[in-house]
Amino acid sequence: MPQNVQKKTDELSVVLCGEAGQGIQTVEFLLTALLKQCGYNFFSMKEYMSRVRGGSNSTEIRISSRKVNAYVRRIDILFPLTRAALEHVRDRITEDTLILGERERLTSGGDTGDLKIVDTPFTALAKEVGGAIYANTVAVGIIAGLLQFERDITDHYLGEYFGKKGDQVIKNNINALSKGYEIGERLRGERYPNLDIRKNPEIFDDIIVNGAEAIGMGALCGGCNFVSSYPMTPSTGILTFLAQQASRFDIIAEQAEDEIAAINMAIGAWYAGARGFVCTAGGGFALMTEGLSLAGMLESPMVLSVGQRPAPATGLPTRTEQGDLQFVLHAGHGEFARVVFAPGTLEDCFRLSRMAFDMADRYQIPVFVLSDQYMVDCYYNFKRPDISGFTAENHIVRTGRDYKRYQFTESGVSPRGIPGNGEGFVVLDSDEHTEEGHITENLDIRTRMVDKRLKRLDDLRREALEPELSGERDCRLMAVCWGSNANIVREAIEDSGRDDISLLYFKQLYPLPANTADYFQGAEKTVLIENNATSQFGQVLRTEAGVNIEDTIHKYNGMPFSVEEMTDHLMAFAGRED
Amino acid sequence: MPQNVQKKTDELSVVLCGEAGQGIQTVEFLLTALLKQCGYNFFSMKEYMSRVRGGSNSTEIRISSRKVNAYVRRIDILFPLTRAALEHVRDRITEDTLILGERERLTSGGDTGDLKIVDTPFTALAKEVGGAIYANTVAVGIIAGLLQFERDITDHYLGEYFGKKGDQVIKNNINALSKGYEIGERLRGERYPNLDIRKNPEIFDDIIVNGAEAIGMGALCGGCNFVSSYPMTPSTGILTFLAQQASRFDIIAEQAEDEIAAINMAIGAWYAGARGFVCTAGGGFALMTEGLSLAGMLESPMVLSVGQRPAPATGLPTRTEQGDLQFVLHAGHGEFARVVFAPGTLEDCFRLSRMAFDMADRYQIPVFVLSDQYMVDCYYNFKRPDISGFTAENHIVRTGRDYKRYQFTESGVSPRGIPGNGEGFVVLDSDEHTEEGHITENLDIRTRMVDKRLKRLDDLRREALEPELSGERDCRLMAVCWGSNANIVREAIEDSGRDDISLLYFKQLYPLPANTADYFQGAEKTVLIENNATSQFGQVLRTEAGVNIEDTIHKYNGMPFSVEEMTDHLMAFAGRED
Amino acid sequence: MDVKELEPFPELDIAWCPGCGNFGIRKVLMQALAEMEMDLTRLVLVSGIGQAAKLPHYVKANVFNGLHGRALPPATAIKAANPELTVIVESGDGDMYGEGGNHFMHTIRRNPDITCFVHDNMVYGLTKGQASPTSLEGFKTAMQPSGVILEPFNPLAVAIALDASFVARASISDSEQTKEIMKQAINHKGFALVDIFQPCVTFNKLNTFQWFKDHSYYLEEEYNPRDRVQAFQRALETDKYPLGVFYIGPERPVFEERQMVYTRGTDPLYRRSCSHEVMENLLDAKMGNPPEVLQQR
Amino acid sequence: MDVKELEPFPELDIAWCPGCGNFGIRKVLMQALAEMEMDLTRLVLVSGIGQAAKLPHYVKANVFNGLHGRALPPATAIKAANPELTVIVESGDGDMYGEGGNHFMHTIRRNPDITCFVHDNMVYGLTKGQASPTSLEGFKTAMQPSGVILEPFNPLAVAIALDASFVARASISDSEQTKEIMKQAINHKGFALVDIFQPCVTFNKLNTFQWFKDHSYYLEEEYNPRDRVQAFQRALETDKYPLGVFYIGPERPVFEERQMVYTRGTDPLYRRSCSHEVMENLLDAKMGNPPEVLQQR
Ligand SMILES: Cc1ncc(C[n+]2csc(CCOP(=O)(O)OP(=O)(O)O)c2C)c(N)n1
Ligand SMILES: Cc1ncc(C[n+]2csc(CCOP(=O)(O)OP(=O)(O)O)c2C)c(N)n1
Ligand code: SF4
Ligand code: SF4
Ligand SMILES: [Mg+2]
Ligand SMILES: [Mg+2]
Repeated sequence: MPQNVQKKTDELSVVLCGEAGQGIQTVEFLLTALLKQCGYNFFSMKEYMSRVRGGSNSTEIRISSRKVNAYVRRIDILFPLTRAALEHVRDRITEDTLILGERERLTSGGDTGDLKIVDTPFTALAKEVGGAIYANTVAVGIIAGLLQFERDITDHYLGEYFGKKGDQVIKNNINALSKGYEIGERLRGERYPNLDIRKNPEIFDDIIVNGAEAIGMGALCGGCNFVSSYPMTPSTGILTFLAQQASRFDIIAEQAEDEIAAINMAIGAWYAGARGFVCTAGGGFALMTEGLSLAGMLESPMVLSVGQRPAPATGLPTRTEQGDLQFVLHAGHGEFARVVFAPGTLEDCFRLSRMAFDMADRYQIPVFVLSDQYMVDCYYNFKRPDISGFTAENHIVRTGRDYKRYQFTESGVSPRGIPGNGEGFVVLDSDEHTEEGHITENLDIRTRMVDKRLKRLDDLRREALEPELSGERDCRLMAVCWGSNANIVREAIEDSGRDDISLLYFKQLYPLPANTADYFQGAEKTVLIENNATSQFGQVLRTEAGVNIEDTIHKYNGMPFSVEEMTDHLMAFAGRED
Repeated sequence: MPQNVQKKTDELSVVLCGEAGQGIQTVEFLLTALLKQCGYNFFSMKEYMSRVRGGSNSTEIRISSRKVNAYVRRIDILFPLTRAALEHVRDRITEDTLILGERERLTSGGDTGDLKIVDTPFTALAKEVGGAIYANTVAVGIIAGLLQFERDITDHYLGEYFGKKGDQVIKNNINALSKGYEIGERLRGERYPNLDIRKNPEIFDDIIVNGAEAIGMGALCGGCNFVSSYPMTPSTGILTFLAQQASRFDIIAEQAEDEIAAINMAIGAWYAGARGFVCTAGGGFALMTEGLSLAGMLESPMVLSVGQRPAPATGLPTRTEQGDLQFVLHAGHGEFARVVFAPGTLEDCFRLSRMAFDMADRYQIPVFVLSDQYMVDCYYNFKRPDISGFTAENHIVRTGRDYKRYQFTESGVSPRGIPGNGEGFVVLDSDEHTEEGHITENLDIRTRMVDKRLKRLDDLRREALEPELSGERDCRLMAVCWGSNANIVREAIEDSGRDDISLLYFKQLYPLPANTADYFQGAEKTVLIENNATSQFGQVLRTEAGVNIEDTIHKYNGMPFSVEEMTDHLMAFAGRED
Repeated sequence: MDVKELEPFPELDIAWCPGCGNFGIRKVLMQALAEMEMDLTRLVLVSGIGQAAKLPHYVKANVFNGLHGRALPPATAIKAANPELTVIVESGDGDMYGEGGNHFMHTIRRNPDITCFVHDNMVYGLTKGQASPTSLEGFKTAMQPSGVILEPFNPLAVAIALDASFVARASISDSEQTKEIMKQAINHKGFALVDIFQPCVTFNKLNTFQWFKDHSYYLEEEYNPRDRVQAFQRALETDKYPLGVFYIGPERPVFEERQMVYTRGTDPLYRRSCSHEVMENLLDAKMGNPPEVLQQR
Repeated sequence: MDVKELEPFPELDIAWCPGCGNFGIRKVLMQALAEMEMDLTRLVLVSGIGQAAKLPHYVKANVFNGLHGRALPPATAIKAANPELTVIVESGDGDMYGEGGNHFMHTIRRNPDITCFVHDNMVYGLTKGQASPTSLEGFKTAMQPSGVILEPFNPLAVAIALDASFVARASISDSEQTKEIMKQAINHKGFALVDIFQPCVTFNKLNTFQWFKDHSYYLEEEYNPRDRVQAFQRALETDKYPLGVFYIGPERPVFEERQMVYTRGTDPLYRRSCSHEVMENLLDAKMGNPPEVLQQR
């Protein structure tokens, strides 16, 4: 506990837990918006059941001086909305957890045992100011009081937020917030005398988006103007985000009848000069593998966002996992080039999604943005991207009379024309084809076309993004991870307090840059961390980089790693400090 | 040439080449049947275009003293039916090739250059005996004469074969055969004085089936009683073979509306106690990957026969390749166990297909029989399998009142009940589920279920079929191959005359037995041979067995390796004999 | 049989929203099964994925809860592999007419003796409220912010166009009649489709309980469900949607009956095994003797 | 325009069997396009896989020859991405109604302004003679040795049930009329389906040229294609199959017209790019200021 107390002074982990539909989201929205307004760094993640009402879902909101963008198991302040909620997070509750709830409601199913609940009559207080509906605002008020939010900011915000609902509602909300605020201030005095979470004026220019939005915005910046997909958790958010942009951006968003239609539509869109996109989960992607192979054969650009969730089959629809990497890498019959990105930060979600369109277009290949439920649902404040330099340049040519879609070139990539833009004809064929794009059975052309389609892997390797190294190559322990584990492992290493543990975060998983093995030269020990059971990236490292990592850390129960368990794992592998 | 002459005395490579629909198949049927009747070993392979009429297709029939079951490039006797046919195989024609054709027809498009055609008036001769329709029989007669088939056997056979068509037809055929026979005898004297192909009385008990039939028969022997698939070259033959057995065997054969329906039907069939089967090509399999993942989650047995053809997408529909291995290995979202067989002989097609059903049922996993166009279309005489010992034992239990489909067990495999067979209920769920099969979000159960599904890989590894080694482990060169290359590489090594080259033929590609690496200890050099561009099995050896083969031989123009080119490759790798 | 016997567990945790129309469908289905004295060990409930598709978990029966959109292929195969089983499919409008549309059409053509209940809430419930094929034009959702622009899918008209064996529509706002239609569908020999109006109280604020009540009525008593063209005409009515049995096709053999295997006896497949004799005969035929070689290769 | 201008190469190697009905369809299509003075550089022929689906390779045009069964999704997207293009789909009965059945239904619902010609030979030609969805009951093949047991798929009835914009049937045994129907279909605004009887001389010995002649006739001159129920009724006739335009649906906007993007101008997508201003506005909205945070997250 001692260490915990220390930490706690400059950060707080607040968890809201209740049934689906109970209003957790309202608290979360208000609270995070106010945190931003008041200048606090925060991070939020969700874990939820596959049901629309009932069950037990929780949202974690971390408030901190330094930026911490990862899931912690620790709960400093818990708002359990139901008895079941309490059970749901019971094994995360420690002596230090402050449980704020309505005792009566929480003990209805029997005594809560050794859990000390600070009875907080949200509903009663809310009723005092105008009705039970204001209970959420009371809860927000508690954190506001605890952190001593400037009241003019909070009240102004509430005014704007509830503006349309009229003055009375605004007033009631402000009063509700005051009720909570008082409690918060009292708690601060009693429980958190040393609490000192620094504000950061820089964050006023930050944006707040979750992974789904970051991917969607990256896509838009990459020139995406056609998305066809079929809803599937955890990627529905990307799809609906883009659908909602259609009123402002020049984008067509179509809900397809199935995933097969989705990818075939998107390929058609690229053919006609648009920039097509599909977003789906592993199971939906399974239905796209024939279409993926088609993109390979047609040398059609394609961008696919695959959000992983625990599988096989329907699995745990709303949970997280990194179990589809090998599938994504090898999906589709036959041999053709592809690129797999796996962003591990929201910044990278944005950046790599944008890049994906450029890569896809330049190399005329499918490019994946591989994420997972944890990644798309989490959000935090981060620097507003500077988009001034971006141009989503179309790599298409005006066709001449003798245009050949599959003209042999040194790089393997032929100038891409589109129908109706020039005097030529653009002929695409899923059969093996001639340079003109017409069906052929000529065996020599076959060989040359295979080589043509694979040749671009050389350039792709050269252009491959290097893994991000934090710390020294010469280290006691190299912690290797990809995608959404990046921030978790980063913080775990920081928490370990050891500077002989380094982080190697892969954001491009295929192809790997030629010098990949070099990163592994100096480490005494190396450990590979994956949210799956079979070390899927380990296989990639072995076949692509000749790197063989024996030590692995796995988790595959549907939850992300927590920073704490990651720290424990790493300490165990690193052994005693020399 | 000297070496060739030597060889030729105990074997002949006869090639028929013409348009689709021109009657090559009739010659082929009659000739191979007569070869069998007369006691000659033979091998036949086809290469054909994706068209129903026209184009140029060829069939190679090898007749030999020793068993040679592989494609050779060499053509001893060529029957070109059209001018285009001549062009089609032109680069396989050498000085030693005897070209038998109707000169007028073959020179119609211009001079044939330096090709010496022995003018053989099939049509004229046929007309002499009763009509142009008998030209095919004249052609058969030539080989019959060359090999001095016993006339009572040929005539008896023709009598039976054309029995239903009446005596006149029989007589005309016999006469047509005689016309050819005379030519054949004359040619023997002139061109093949030393020809000495030994008959083998043992082959009278052999059977003649192609790869498709061998797989189908193996499936039937394995208890397959339900097949649902969608036609796709090169697997249509397996499907139609099984459909045609429905009048005799207790099997339901259904042409599904698409491949998705096919696999989901087959899974349903297993659930209800049948033994389901799907057969498709790489592209059709692409549509089955979601269903495959379902089988993984349900722990449903499933047998899939995937016939490879050049891809991506439609590719070269009627050609051959080994380009879908990595796809088959990693297809389906999420992590679950599977087995991949890749038979390289007809005997193994039969044997492994039968085993596949047993493995699938015992381990409740999907099992693949991975073949290719070359494998399913080739045929030769081989020992009639002894089926007396086979029982297609159903590994199902009668359910009790408290039956749990997913009961935790040590091996990971739970007793499999089916509905309507006992007092219990059989509950299957594509979501993560409890032991009872009901949907759950319990994270601990999730972890245990993942472990349960993967645990069986231990047993599967223990039971894995070892690769077949021909020659010594301690050798100059270990030639490693899988699937349909087995017989080609085997013969190439024999032809090389070198006993320091060994063959390692993998027929199970995943999982690999634990001792796999041992096979590679003694070789000075190792070369991996695959009909693809990216060494797909090489990746398996690296990740599964830690074996890293640098030297590789590839072909991916749609044709199988020929024995000759393989011999050249191997000699180049083996270097000079010490 | 007491309806209680159909409860799968003592303390069942049903994941549907309070007030969801699916509760009614479950109740009515259980009543229908109880009244029919269904042998539960021979009952198989098959479903895909969606809110509707969760139903099988909430009834005591054998369950095959497969993939989204893919309930019909396994259902067909289960019935074919063992015709002794009663096979009922529980599906949603997205599951059956969207992702599963191709199987919907071709299963009707196949005509297996199974029953298909489609919980039609005109929305994707489980994935939180996107349009479904049956969503009405203009229906607004997060995914369709300017409203649905596709023509709503008319499942009855399509089923009638495919000459489905039994085509009905029910509305869970009337349990009694829905139960009767369900029983009739289960008893019907051949493929039976019942599209059931089911309010989604959370994501469909347009097609509510009241809306369904207001926008439906029963086909008249004298209505003749044997007239295909008339059935089609009635299926086109959308001012108010008719309820009841629209169409009963001409009697024809069902899929499983037409399988050769059942001409040789009624045993389900699991009680049969590959006969060595037949196999040896097949091997005989593969020895290159005339005339099999021609026929078989 | 001279038909010859539609020849793609001097020496074209057409892979169809001599006598195949596809030759006629190709010829008639080329004539129709020539008579319409089609701008070929803006013409896109889209197809899946099959004998019919090879047609695009034999005409001078832009070609998207995709996957078996998947012609309609790319066709829809091509038209949506660039409404200046004329999009014609060439497909087979297996390609369109079998593997592609789900897209067939939902594309009709979407109603893009594309034309869909289905070469209906009632068999799988390219894969050498298995039954197709439109094969008649009892039709024997290697795969269906005891004959087809499924109800034949009735594409017209289904299209009418889905309220398709334009539904017709032609038979290549009559080139002249087929050409006129094709032209009408191409000119029609909205999704136009023409099912074209096409003899497969190699694998369908039942439905031959003569058979199609004997088993078809034209809808009377006074036939009114605006009556949906009557169109349905006529689509059910199978003693002799009516030919002609069965149904023209009520006028309604096409898919691409209804896209927001084209309310802001008619430029195809490739002539637009992501506006920095709009993007900056979106970023502004993501700064946690009220009230966007609520709407957007
Ligand atoms: C291949 C695939 N795509 C998408 C999904 C996600 N998904 C699950 S249910 C569903 C739609 C449910 O709608 P409906 O069938 O109408 O059922 P309801 O929930 O409304 O009862 C979707 C899109 C999935 N599980 N699998
Ligand atoms: C996914 C997939 N499944 C199967 C095939 C094999 N295949 C190609 S064309 C075809 C059927 C062709 O029938 P149809 O559409 O009627 O065209 P036709 O050849 O008769 O003109 C099939 C089954 C394929 N190419 N892809
Ligand atoms: S979301 Fe709709 S359909 Fe799903 S349980 Fe809730 S009310 Fe029922
Ligand atoms: S097989 Fe039939 S459809 Fe195909 S080209 Fe030949 S005749 Fe035409
Ligand atoms: Mg629904
Ligand atoms: Mg056809």
